[in-house]
Amino acid sequence: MKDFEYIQPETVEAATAALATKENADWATAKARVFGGGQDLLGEMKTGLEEPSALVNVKWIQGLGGVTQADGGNLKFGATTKLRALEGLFSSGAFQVLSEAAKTIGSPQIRTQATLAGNLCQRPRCLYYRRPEAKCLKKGGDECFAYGGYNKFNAILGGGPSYIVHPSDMGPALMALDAQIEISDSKGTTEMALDDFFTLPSDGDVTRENVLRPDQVVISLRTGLDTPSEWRSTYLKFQERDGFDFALSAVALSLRVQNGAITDARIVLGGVAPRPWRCREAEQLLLGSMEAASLAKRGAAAADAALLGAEPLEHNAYKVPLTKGLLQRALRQLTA
Amino acid sequence: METNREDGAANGTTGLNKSPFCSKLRTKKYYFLNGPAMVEGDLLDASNDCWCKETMQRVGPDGVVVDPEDCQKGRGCYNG
Amino acid sequence: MTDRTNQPPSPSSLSRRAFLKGGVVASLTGAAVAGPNGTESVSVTRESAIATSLKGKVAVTLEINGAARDVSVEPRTTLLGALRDHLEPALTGTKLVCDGGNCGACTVLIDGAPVASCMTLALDAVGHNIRTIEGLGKPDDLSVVQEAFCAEDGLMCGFCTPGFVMAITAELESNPRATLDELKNSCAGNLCRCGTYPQIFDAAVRAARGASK
Amino acid sequence: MSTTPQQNADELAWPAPEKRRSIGKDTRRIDGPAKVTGMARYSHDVRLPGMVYARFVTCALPAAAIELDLTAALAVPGVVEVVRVVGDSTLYLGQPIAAVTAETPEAAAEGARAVAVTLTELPWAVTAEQSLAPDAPKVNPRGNIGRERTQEEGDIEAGFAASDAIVEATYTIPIQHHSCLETHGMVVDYRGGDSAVIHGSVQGTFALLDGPPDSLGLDASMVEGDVQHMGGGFGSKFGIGIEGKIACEIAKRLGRPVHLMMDRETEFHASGNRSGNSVTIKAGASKDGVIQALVADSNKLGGLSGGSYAGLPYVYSVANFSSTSRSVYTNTDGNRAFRAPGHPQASFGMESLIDELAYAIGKDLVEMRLANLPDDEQHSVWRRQLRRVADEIGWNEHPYKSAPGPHKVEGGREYVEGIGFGISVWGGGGYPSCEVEARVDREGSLIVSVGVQDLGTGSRTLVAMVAADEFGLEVHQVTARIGNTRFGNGVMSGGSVTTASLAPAVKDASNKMRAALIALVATNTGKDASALSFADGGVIVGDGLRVSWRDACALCPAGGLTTHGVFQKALQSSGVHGAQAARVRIDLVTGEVKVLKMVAIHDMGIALNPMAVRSQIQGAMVQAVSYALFEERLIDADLGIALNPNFESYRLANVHSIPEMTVIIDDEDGRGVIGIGEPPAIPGIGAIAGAIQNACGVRVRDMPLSPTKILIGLEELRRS
Repeated sequence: MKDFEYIQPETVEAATAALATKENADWATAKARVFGGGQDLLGEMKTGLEEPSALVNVKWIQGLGGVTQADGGNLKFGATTKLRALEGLFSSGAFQVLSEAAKTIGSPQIRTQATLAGNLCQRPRCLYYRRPEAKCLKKGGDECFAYGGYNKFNAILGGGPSYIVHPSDMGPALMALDAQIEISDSKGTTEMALDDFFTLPSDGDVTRENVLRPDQVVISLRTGLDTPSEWRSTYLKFQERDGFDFALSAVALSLRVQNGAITDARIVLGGVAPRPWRCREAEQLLLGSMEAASLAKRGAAAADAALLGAEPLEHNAYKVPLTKGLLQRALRQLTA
Repeated sequence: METNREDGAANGTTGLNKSPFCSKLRTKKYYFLNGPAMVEGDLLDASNDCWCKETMQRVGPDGVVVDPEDCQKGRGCYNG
Repeated sequence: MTDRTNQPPSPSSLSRRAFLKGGVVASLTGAAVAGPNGTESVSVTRESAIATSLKGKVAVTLEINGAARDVSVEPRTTLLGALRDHLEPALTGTKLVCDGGNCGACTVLIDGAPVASCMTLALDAVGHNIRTIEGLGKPDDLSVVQEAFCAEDGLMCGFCTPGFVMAITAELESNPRATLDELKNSCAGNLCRCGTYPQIFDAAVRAARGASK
Repeated sequence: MSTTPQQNADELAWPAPEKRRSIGKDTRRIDGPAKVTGMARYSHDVRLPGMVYARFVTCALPAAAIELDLTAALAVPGVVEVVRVVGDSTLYLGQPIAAVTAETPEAAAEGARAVAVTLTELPWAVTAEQSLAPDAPKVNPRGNIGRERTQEEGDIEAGFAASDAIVEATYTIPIQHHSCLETHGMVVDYRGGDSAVIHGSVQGTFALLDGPPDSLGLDASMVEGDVQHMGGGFGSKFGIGIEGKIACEIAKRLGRPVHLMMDRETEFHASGNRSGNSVTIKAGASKDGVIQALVADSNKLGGLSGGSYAGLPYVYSVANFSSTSRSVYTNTDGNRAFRAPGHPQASFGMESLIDELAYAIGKDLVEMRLANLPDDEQHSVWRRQLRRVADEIGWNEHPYKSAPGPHKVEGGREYVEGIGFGISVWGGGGYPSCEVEARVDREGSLIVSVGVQDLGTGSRTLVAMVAADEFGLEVHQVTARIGNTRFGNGVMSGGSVTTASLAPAVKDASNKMRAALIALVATNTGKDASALSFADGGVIVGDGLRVSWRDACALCPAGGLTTHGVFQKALQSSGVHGAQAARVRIDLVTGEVKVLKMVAIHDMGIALNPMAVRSQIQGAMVQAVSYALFEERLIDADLGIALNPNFESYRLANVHSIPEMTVIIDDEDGRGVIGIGEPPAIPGIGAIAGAIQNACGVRVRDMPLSPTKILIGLEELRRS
């Protein structure tokens, strides 16, 4: 990789000040990159996909990591919270989905360094995107090579004109907890629903997967459930190589259970769409009694509804039955 | 410096080496030979992989695939 | 968008070759890089109250296996690169295999936790406690994990071995009563091509018994 | 002093089991401590004063005319030189086109990226279809098809007429990469002058003298090759390769030591592979399970090499068959030998076919196999082995013997288990190449030297074990020196021949030394040499008198004693049979295959170090699991670009992929030493493919056996 300037700010303000140049307002011209765990960015720099002239290292900024209590039993996670720290935090309850998702990411070595925000902001693993010689849509070219090519790992939902899938596991998990994301730049701090943070290729910058600008820094993630104590959640991920792979498909499922009945639900899919994919209609179908036969029937209906709009490509039709099966399995496990 | 290779034997001038194959032809089995390779079977095993000592590639200096059928007298890059 | 199902792939098909621009890939790379040449140290340190900036060659001290080691690195130098290629004498027990965090061969411990040193900048390791395979036992005084690998034949060509030993050492130091499943999880990111995994399991379990005594 | 005493012919036999000391017993690797502490020095680890690092730039297309602008690369700080290493055009995807040499690896990598490459695409073919098309570009000027051969026996028409069921199917198997963890390459220690030392990651020490002297312009006698440890070869490291040639040329030009080890991506592109294969088979069987006719047509996909294939029918006896195979050249790197070249490909097709025929006629999978293994001397070994693994894997209690298990998720069932089988054949045995020197000095040092390399198979340990046993010494009392061309000739590690070539020669040298020492003791004690023997590290003289090792050695001439050993045919033989069984669990929801258990039995003569033998066999099965479930080189056939030249998307099995393994060392026949490197790598993939179909009815005919394919197969079964 090319050498670069290594900037080590001590505060968020110093970081955003270092990033606040005119060229950094736009991805097309940005020369500096926020550097956290680096587990994705360094890989991109090694293959030449990214050649920043400066890295602004946010991982040692005090107060940017760690977990704190937020309103009504919700939790706030600093952007640089390590995935390793999340792995063992929750073994039940509303936040279980976070630990279960964290455990499935990369390897222990990667989870030691990888951060929560980095997981949300990582770039696609599409085989074409990762090849420097293929100037695809994601890299400012004018064709998605996966669409007519080897697309086993690509999107069945929300694709077009790019068919990448979002590689994040924490994204679906956090969205299943109605998370909010806090972002800073030199002008101040804003918060938005994580749901609004991610973009589809058709409704945002096709070269990006979210609304973050290169001069902005993710500060925190906050869960936004109404009465977390009434919720339970789980993350089910299927990977081709168990224990060390990205998702072929994943389901983050959270249920609010009151008086023996499901009164609210979140279904967010990973590995099947260019962003974590929320299934609002399917969620509604899950509401009702916890009686097994009825639940199984509703689970099947929800699975069908979740995948209703699926448009498989030549090599990824398997994702439809896989995702349906995972959703129903997650429901069985969470209601057992 | 005095070297052993100036001896004509290494160049095949004594005519003792009756191998029909180019001296640069290499295969895995070549390294197990107990003498000059006389027939294809002396050089080829199931791996069926040949390379050229000159190019250290699977094609010879002429761009043609290396193979005992081809790497014999008559090919432009043949070495005795 | 081109639908390939209507166009069987053939060498003459140019359907998806927008990026080749008529069959020519112009320079795959950027322009010439102007910069200081030679091996001069060109450390540029611009310090302020709130941010430090480092560029060019930077002299740092790494705490490796309990000893302070001075080494000159660039911001791009990975911890693996610093260990293998820049330290004098070099520490080459940590192996470079995939250069992408995909194999675990370069595992070292930073403050006791396993990291892929190929995916860690040397500068980020400054001020932290780094342990490499050379920091465990010596050939005539092996650590419990190293001894277990020898006893159970948990190695063949040996190139993945330091990474596995470090990953399992990290697990047993933080979790001395680790189960086989936990031990497997601890090295799920380590690859072995000779296929020594079954013996590594035996070694890990043997080491766990030794470690929990 | 060199001695060649007469030896007693009957001494050149392996001792009876009860008389073996370390051989035949689990023995730790003598280089284990060096490897687990990071002290073992591989070629990649060699660091020399003034050393420069070199790196290749590779071609991004399968064939292209090349223009290079080196200006930017030469301007990168630290870059020492940049040279073109190709002519006007390339012939395969990933072919090295330039080499960048720099003071640091970082500068070399940046310099390689800065080489401005203009590729003008030339016509190419990367698939068999492309290569065989009427208007295909000439990959090889002699034609795109090579080595077409047909083997025929019997009366095929009559065979089909006698068949009760006929199966027609095409089985394909993708290109697999060796994926050595230490990449190919070498460190050339040349600093000007007339000598050089080559540290190479090769599987034959003496290959380091085949090419480098020419490239360095040195006499071969002044070049030393060294390979103390190497990080895996698996058949891909016989020659020094383009990387070795270029490294030497750089060293010659610069007069400095050069470190050229391929980076991982170049390793994928240009260090060989296991050739792919596509075989279309039509075969018929009668109700008794006998295959009456088989017609097979196979394309070998070896890139620019010939492609490996063992041919059909594989192992099983078929009276009426016709089997054709041909090499189909493509613009990709040539295949190389890879652990049992051509055999896994043939085995996968054959075992799959047998399963499919068995189900077609409703026959037990084991009975079906036995029906095609005649009760003659050779085949009966397989019959015995097959029954043994069937017992061990639980076939007798298995519910789905002649029809596959269920494919539906119902009644709480989400998983189903199946069993599959495979059998193998291999040669092994020794070559008369090793020249071993044993040396004893007056201080009692015993040094056994031979230029052989240790790929991780344990050959270094074997040298010490065989020698130690000859004198009744402990293994640690022997110094084994290997991996250097200053020692006697070794043998390349390939074809499972290392042990059977090496051990007899070590035993011969040791035997001669033993006789020489006994002669000395006899002379000095006035006893008859024939009455003396070695035991527990000393010479038993009789009458309760024992001369210790040190005392015996002290009788040596001042310069010590040296003996030389060569191959001894009687100590080895060849021919390895084998059978394996696999039990898998299919997740009917995800299509996931978990291999739960594998059982292997192989007869490989005396297992000199059973621990290393088990590791070899288990390692081969791990590779089979990896190949069966994950491995596949991907090239976009339309764009001609490589899609997975890295360990993220070229998946190797990890700890979670590994089944419980049972290894049965079938050494009842006492046939001397044979070798076990390749045989256990053969039957696993066929057994796993069969177990999947046995579990749930899905027959995946194109490897790898991905969950994605199984899931689609399950969907199809549920619909039909």
